[in-house]
Amino acid sequence: MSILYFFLYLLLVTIVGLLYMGVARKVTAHVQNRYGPPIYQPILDVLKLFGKKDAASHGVMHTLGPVIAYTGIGATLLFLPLGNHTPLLHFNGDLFVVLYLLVVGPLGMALGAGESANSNATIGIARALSMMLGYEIIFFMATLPVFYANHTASIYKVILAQGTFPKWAAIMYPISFIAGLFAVQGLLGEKPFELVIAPHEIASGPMVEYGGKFLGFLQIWHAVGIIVETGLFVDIFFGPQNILWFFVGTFFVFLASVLVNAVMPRFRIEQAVRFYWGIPLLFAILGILQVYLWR
Amino acid sequence: MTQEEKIKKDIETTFGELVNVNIQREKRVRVNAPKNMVLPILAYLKQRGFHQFTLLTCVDWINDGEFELVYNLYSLSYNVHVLISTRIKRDTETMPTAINVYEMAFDYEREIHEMFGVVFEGHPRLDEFLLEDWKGIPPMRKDFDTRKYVEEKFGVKDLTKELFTRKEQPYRGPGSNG
Amino acid sequence: MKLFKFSQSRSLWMMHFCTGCGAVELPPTMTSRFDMERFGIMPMATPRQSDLLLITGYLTIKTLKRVVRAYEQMPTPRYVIGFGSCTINGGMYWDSYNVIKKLELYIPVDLYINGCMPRPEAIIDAFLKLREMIAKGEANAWKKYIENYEWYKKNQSEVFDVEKWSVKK
Amino acid sequence: MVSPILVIALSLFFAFVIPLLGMLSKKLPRWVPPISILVNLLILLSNMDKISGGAMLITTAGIKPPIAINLAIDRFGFLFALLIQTVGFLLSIYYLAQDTKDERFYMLFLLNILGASGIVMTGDLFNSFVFLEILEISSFGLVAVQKDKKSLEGAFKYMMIGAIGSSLYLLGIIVLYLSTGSLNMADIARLMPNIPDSIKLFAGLLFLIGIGVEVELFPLNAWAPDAYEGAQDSISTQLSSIISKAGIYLAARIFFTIFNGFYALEVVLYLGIITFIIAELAALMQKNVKRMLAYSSIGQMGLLLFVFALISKRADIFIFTTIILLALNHAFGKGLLFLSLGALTGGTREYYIDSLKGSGKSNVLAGLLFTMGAFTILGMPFFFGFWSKISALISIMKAGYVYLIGLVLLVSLFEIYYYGRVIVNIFSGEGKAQKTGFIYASIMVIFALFIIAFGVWPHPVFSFAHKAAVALFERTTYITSIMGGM
Amino acid sequence: MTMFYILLVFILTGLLTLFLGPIKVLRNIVALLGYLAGSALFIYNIKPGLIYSLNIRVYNIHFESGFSTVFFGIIILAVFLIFLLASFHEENDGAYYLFAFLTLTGAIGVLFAKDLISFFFLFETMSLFSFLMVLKGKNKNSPKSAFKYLVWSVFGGYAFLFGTFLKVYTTHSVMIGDISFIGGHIKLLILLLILTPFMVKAALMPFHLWAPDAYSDSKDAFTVFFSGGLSKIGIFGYFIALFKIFTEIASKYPWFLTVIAWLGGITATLAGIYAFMQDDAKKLLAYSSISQLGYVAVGFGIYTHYSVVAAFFHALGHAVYESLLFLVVAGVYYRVKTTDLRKMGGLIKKMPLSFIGLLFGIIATSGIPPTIGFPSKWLLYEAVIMKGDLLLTSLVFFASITAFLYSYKLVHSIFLGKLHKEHRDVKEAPLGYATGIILLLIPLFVLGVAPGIAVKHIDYIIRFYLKPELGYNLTTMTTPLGHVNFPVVGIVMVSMFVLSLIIYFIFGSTYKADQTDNYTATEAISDDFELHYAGEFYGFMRKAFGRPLKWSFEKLLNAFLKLFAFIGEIARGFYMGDARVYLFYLVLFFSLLAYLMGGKL
Repeated sequence: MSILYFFLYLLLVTIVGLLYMGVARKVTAHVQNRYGPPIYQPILDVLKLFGKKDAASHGVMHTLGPVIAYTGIGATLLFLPLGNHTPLLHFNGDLFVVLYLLVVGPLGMALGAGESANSNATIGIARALSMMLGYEIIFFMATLPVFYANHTASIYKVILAQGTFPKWAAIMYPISFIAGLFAVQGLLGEKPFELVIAPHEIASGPMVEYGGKFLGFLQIWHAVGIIVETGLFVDIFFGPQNILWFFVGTFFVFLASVLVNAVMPRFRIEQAVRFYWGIPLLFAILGILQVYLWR
Repeated sequence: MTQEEKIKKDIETTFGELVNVNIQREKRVRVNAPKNMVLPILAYLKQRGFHQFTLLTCVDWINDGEFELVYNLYSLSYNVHVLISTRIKRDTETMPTAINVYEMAFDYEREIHEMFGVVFEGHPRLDEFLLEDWKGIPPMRKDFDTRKYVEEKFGVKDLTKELFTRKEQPYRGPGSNG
Repeated sequence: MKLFKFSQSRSLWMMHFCTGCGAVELPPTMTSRFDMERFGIMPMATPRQSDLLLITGYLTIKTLKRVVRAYEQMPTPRYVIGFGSCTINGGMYWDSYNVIKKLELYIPVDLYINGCMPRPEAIIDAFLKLREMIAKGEANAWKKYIENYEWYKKNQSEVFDVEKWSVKK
Repeated sequence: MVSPILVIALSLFFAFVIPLLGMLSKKLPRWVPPISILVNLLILLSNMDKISGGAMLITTAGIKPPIAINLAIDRFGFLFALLIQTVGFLLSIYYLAQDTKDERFYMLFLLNILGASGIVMTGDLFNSFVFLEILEISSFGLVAVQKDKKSLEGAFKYMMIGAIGSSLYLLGIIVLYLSTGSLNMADIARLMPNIPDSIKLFAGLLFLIGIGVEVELFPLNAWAPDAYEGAQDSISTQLSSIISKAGIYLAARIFFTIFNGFYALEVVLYLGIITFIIAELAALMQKNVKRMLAYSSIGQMGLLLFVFALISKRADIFIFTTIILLALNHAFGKGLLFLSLGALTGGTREYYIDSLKGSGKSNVLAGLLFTMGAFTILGMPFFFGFWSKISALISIMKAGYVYLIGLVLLVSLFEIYYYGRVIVNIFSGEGKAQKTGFIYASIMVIFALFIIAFGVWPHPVFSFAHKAAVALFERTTYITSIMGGM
Repeated sequence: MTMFYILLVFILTGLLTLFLGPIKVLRNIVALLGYLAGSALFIYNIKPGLIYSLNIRVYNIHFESGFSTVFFGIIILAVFLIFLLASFHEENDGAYYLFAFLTLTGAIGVLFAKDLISFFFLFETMSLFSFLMVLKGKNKNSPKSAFKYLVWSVFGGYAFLFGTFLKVYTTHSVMIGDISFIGGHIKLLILLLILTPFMVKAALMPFHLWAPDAYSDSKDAFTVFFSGGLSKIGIFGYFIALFKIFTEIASKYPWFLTVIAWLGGITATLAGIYAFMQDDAKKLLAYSSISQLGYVAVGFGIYTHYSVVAAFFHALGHAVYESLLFLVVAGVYYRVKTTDLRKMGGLIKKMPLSFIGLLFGIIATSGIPPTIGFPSKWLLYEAVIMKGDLLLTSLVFFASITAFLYSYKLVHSIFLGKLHKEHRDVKEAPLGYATGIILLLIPLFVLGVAPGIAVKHIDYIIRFYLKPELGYNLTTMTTPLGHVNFPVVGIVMVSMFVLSLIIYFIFGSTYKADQTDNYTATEAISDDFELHYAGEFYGFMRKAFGRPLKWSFEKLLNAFLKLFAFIGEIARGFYMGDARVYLFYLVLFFSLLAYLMGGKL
């Protein structure tokens, strides 16, 4: 029974993720004063991609790249409590397990793209990994005070600790919350930090050699990734009590980053990394000091 | 004494009767010079104030068996164009390169070499310029018959008849009139 | 699979490879005034990811080599739309020595839009027509390429060195 | 049971026979030194068991000790004599391999060995001065044998300072003779308490400088680098192994047996450390490997003197044994280094560090031996130097100067730096290939064997050195056995 | 008694291999047999708590084996086996194995030693013979890096000796015993001095200058043992110094521990940054090894039960995956004769097993769950957060991100990307390397899923010194902060992988595209077209870091050396000049002494 439940759960999250992407394209279109595709357009795209006949593959690792990417993000999903609803009942998500599993996805995709022997792909990956030096640190330093204040490293306990409205971590630790917002923008790879895909510069970066069903895999990987990354942020800073509030929270956070994405141009890679070591780092450190003084 | 006359007088004084100079119209002076006098004139005009090397063109006089090379110069301060033209034998004669006087001449000379086959001595790169793996004779020459070339290259029969008869074309989907 | 047929027609990813003077017509079709994205048509960066190849205007031999290579790198099913008269019969370059005259000699074309650079409305109309053809299953020019591959290669070899430029299958 | 006096007599006889033989044929003189030293060795070994007790007295011409010149060999003296003879014998065999040497060289060499062994065995103060003179003059000659600019300059400097040093030494003897009326060491030692302090101090001072020159104490060792550098490789081996060891014996004999712990030794304490530091620092940036080895040997002597002077703080048998161990290690280690350097440069005299580049690759044995010599000086495990360094540090700790251990270790870090630089240079790049003769190589291997063998199993040397230290320590038994015996 | 026999066996095998030098096969067999004999003796006879003292009449040596001896002994012997297997493929002469076995004797001996002098003796033997191993290194500047290694390790050795004598002077006992009862700050000086050689050996930041050169210039097989095995002695030394010698350091000098923790953090970060800037595989791995050892120093610096268990487990993990990475690079060097990342590429098609080895090696280095790297990293973070030092946690996290950067650069430049023409006919790494890779992969996964095996043993080691607080059983770890069940993580990942494989096989087909069938803006590329993006892989990060990247400890050390050279010049000045000057010295000295003595005349 749990296998079917496990499979349906994954399907639900993928579909919601694709809908989020559809909404994102719709919102960006309206920002640019045009109608934009229907919300279910990404679902159609994914179906079309899976319908494609022969996709080029440059070797075993190339084919396994998207598969491992989806494995990584799927595994992270299962360790991430959505609101109070924890997928694997007897083991609640631990921050470090989630953080390290979060990396398995990009690493798998990076290995696959590397195998494609296309320098565009490798430059894209080099940028993705260097970007991690920027946003991953800020995200970790932003979430650290919340865990430290609640004396736990498990996300589930953090959610329970933020019961009613005034006790949300976003309200109690506003500075870390702002730093976290900066980090989420980088985590999702939205416009100012969209260096990894960067279609104009490096022809959609790592995905340059992926066509057909590989691209389909990467689309659903990106969809689930949106839910997981924003979900992690929402779990820590808003502590949604039930799954509905969880999806509402993730929607609004994602919407915020999409709006920023619609209007912002793209940073150069060293500007992006240096940006993260500027104001966001300052906010993150202030957040940590606040925890020390306040507790 | 307009600018054009001043320039006409200056050229005549410095180069004497080897060169004949006439003012075609306002702001345009034309100089016809033999092949070996072209570079000195260019150098003289450059320090005279003609900083812009606008254009180098070539005209194929197939009947006289000659190419005519026209160097167009322009001076911003005097707002006057000077055209220096010279004639060289079609296939036998070569032309010294003007790169060391006007750097700009580099690409023009390459293009003319590719399109007309004029060889410029001292030019470092007279290899393939615009046409990739071009096999035929330089295409801009008069003795190059484009229509025949198109026919055997692109496998399309005589086009004039087909193009200039107006007839209603019902749309029957792709490839119907192949 | 009807659902796949429907999704293929509804989501067409266009290979933004501007080959001629028609390319300037695409920005208006993409942006707010005509917005082709509402039909699910999105510009993509690489041939691997796209299904639709637009030949916008005249094709010199140089560009033809790249177009054939891009076409062969696209996964099937793939569609080609030829913009303007230059792709039909060479248009105003009918006697030029380096512009090809008939596009379908070299790559199979699904749809032509005539007009010496059709306006965005014509382009949107062409896209909708292509959508119907796909939905009806008629748009299978790509099958022709695979079936009489040698014929196309012979034509191409007349114009350029096929050995160097075509993708080794 | 042949009496050791023959050692002196025979070598003297052979020394003067050489010029005669020289006239007969060029080849013969080369054979004389090895034979005579071999004979000395046999004589010494035959008296081995007799010396087990206290001092062994040999009188000459039958008269009572205080008047006659006599030889007094105790276990301490015997050890040094053995050291000098063995090194001398090895070097003499080395000279066999050398061809063009005129007979005067062999005579000087034999005289040098004679002087050294004489100092070590004599019981009489004035006699020790005579042997010191023989030693110094013959070593001036030996240094100058090379006859090029560097060696002459070195010999000249050595002679100038040496002469003054020995004259001050003679003054010291005269003062002692005036105050005690006798020249015999044991007798003076016996009468020492009733000499007034100021005279004892003045005599001690004179002796300090006299021997200081010989033992390369700080301000007095200025001659040493030029002498070592100028001399031929085998001569510098002789300088570092034999001559300075004889100096150490003399200092020990005078300051312990006669002066019974001379409180001015404290000055030597600080001078020893200064010598060590200055010499090591000087060697740090030295480009000429031979001169670098010279500085390092002065530095080792400085350390030896420092440990030597520790006795004034705390007279402990262990410190005595350390002195002997350090002396042995320095003799064999430094000897091996100089010889292997000679082999590496293959007789050509440019010792510049770059000219040695890659010579270790082409002449693997010499390179290996040079590294072994360097490691034993540095005190690496599995080498004899390790035990001598550890015991030196233990004795410094026993004397209470714990923080000085840090300083010593820091300075010996410089040692590793410049030795390492040379070893690296030897083993990197492609060098010229020179072959070393079989005899030359075998001598070096014997030196190396001593280091490795006693590095792995140091017990025999320790026990032998301990017995010698005991002999040096019991001053009274020395006096009674010489005075009372007769 | 068997402890001495083990050392003897190793020395004998070393000597035997020296004499059997020319006959390659025989020598290898003897080396293997000697090793097996020694390690068999070690595994069966060495129980914690054996005491043995040997009197060599000059000095009596005391041996004692504790839990830590067994723990580190097994690691070092295992890594030595991997080294031995790999070294059979390299052409090296008899002396090579003599030095190798003597280094091993030194390393194992150090684990037994109870008294400080024999500890120093064996420690120096290890440094000396590893110096000789590096001296016989593979390229022309290996003597220079060997010399740098010798100077640094002897500097450590002499500091240890000075510390020993201070200890003997104050506590009158030469045994490795507690010194926290001594009054005054001398005990801190003793601790610092005794700790120096281990900081040098474990390449903590200011003392790490020798490591990159020594690791990259020594023979590839030996680097496996050098970085995998010998650095564990440094960690064993941390344990000795911070627990056995100075037990109450947490109460007496807590600031000293935070300094070590922060030093470890800085080492991890800076070494990580230098690592991903390198263009040579072995230099990159050398810096990565230093960075991993930095984590261990952080673990010891925090000094709680959790953090020390994490440190020990990380040391074990480091031995496994670091030697795996060096082994794979050695295998690649054996086939491709270069370690320059720019010249390699696309080897996955030719050396699949090495690729799998390197892939799981880098997954472990970056600490991704199912492998051995994750438990220690997880526990270390928990411990540092529990200590409340949030800035240090973020610094360590930053360092672990640099791990992703340099490990991807390594796997990409060697195995992924475009295959060079000259590497067309490269075959898989030979048997010695392949068996080593497989042997190392086993613990990498087993301990990754069930860390309890090793944690139980580590707990015994430090149970005596720190109150055990970490809740653990075979497959899970719980701390007050969080709980992790490692097999569950593994199972979830595998099941997800199977699921996505199923999705993969349901849909459309794929075809094998040739290397030149690549999107290069539709330009036709021929086979020898240089498409491998490997040189200056993170070049733009240089601009991001900007100027601070220029500062390096190297410049600091060179300035320091110039100072000594200057002093040297002055000292040499004294010996210049001719005889007259020397006479003047003599007279001056004489009058000075006379004046000094005059007072007492």
